[in-house]
Amino acid sequence: MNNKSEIDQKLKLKILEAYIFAAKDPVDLSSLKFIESDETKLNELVNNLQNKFSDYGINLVKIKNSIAFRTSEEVSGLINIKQEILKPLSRAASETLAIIAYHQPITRTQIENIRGVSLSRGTLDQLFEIGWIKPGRKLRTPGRPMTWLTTIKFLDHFGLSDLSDLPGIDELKKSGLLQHESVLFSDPKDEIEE
Amino acid sequence: MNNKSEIDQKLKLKILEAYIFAAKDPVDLSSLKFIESDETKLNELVNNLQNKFSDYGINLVKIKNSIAFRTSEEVSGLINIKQEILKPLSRAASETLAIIAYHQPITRTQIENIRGVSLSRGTLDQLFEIGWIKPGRKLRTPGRPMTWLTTIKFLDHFGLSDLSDLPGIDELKKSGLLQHESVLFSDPKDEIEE
Amino acid sequence: MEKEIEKGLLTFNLSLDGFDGPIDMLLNLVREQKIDITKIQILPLAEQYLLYLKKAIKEDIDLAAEYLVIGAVLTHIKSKLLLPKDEQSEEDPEILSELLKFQILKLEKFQKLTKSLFSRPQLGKNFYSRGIQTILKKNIKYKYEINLYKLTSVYAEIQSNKENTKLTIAHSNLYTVEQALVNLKKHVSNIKEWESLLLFIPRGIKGYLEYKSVFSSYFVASLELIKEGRIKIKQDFKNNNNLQIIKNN
Repeated sequence: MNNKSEIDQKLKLKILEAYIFAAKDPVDLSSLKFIESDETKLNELVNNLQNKFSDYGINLVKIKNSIAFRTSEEVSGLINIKQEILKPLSRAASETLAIIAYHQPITRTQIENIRGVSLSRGTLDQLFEIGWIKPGRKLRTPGRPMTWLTTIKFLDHFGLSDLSDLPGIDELKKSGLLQHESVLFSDPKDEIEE
Repeated sequence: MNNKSEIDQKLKLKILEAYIFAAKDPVDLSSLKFIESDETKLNELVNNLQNKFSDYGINLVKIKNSIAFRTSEEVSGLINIKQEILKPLSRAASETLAIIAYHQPITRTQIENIRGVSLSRGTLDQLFEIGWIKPGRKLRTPGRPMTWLTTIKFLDHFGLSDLSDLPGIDELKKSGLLQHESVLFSDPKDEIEE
Repeated sequence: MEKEIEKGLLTFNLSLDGFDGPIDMLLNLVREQKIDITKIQILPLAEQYLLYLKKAIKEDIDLAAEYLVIGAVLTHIKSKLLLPKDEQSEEDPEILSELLKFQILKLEKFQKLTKSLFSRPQLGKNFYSRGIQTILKKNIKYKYEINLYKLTSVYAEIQSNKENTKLTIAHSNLYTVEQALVNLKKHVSNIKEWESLLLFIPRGIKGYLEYKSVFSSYFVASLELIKEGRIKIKQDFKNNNNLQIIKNN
């Protein structure tokens, strides 16, 4: 093998590497002809890549006629410990959190009044468990209802340094977040701005 | 270094590799304490990994305090991958993004002053939704106007490891053009800076 | 870029569509002067701008106020620059010109920066992130995801829904014309002398609104019977303008 083809090989290996990495699904070998049209050579290339990553935290695995990078089994168990799965917060919980953030201290009943629907049991519990809300003082009204506040963890999560940094309603309107305004009653001035 | 700790190092490197690889978004260094609690040693580990992949088809890139694997620029042009591509931004949105990037923190009114035209409703909203900008602190001026900042996702998208990597930023700073001054659209509220 | 600008000016055609605001238009006029952008000459610039504006106004009376504001400022600067310097005047056209130049330069700078920012390699276009989403099975700990955008937009939605709450009209016991007609028809053949319409209204009506609705319905019902030629109606001006009906023979 001469020097030229060695460089060529190295570049092909890099392209293969990047291509498999960026692909959304396991890559079918037949779709790799653009890198190496000769089938034997392509297989050689894939084997080289597989060997290269054999003792890595990520391995190249063959799945039928496709290949993909996967985290190695050796370390997967060690990562899993800390693995967190992101789950979107439910609509009810998001709304409740937003209302607490903007209206705190606020009681459960007041939240229900704003949302116009009763809160299911788990909603406040869930927000409490995540650590975004905490109980505040009780109101001095009959029944002494408990109020809810947001926590420092809440500020942390949203990258806010202070509650007053929450965007205000006017600002939300200006930035276009209040899109659900009724067409019938919109201010004609706003139409022009569009 | 004895044999034991060498093996230990190697395993840590593998875990780091697998962990960063598995994450789609840049990984904050602070979330890697489970691999190595000592900050200096962690940085060393990250540097080792970066060196290991420096001549690969995928590279480890630093984005502020985060790290991520990205395809190397050397081969990126040679592969053609269908990933989600953002619709091209409107001229107003592009200019607004650039103004925020170079001028941050900056208020809506200040952006309007520079462009000499009022921002339409959806512009900031669109950038916020893509995740390239986020609200910053409010100015301590009357009306407490909200400011906007760029995010890590913005840096990641444009392949910047830091805001100081923005093209032409040094020259801009020296040019004196970063003052907020406007003859025509000035809003006295915003003129006084924090 | 230069070509685009020239094209923009050619298609200008009394429309300001191609420009993103008046400063943008001024900047394009400066570029047209083909001189060093740092040596902007306000006077010829003002003349060109006003010329365009004048043509545009003829075409489109609804010119954006911002274009007119700059037009006014330029007219002002122009007149001040042309007149002999008034030592008494507090307004210095030089300062206004400088500020305007500053703004034009600043926009020029940021348009250039926008270009260089977007000519950088971009994620998903020029370089790539990992394509396959990894799913790790063991020891899953859920982390709830919501960002500030979501939080604020959810709240904004609640607030805007509140602002646009539906109006519901309370149910009320109103008396229909059909009911009045049925009742009135029962009595028609017996009204042989002028009788007050009020006499036929059912007893026990409570409430002002209900009473008004009953009375209106009876009045409309009586008009219907007149139309059918079954009764006659008159208003007794001596007796509280009382409405009286009688069977039509």
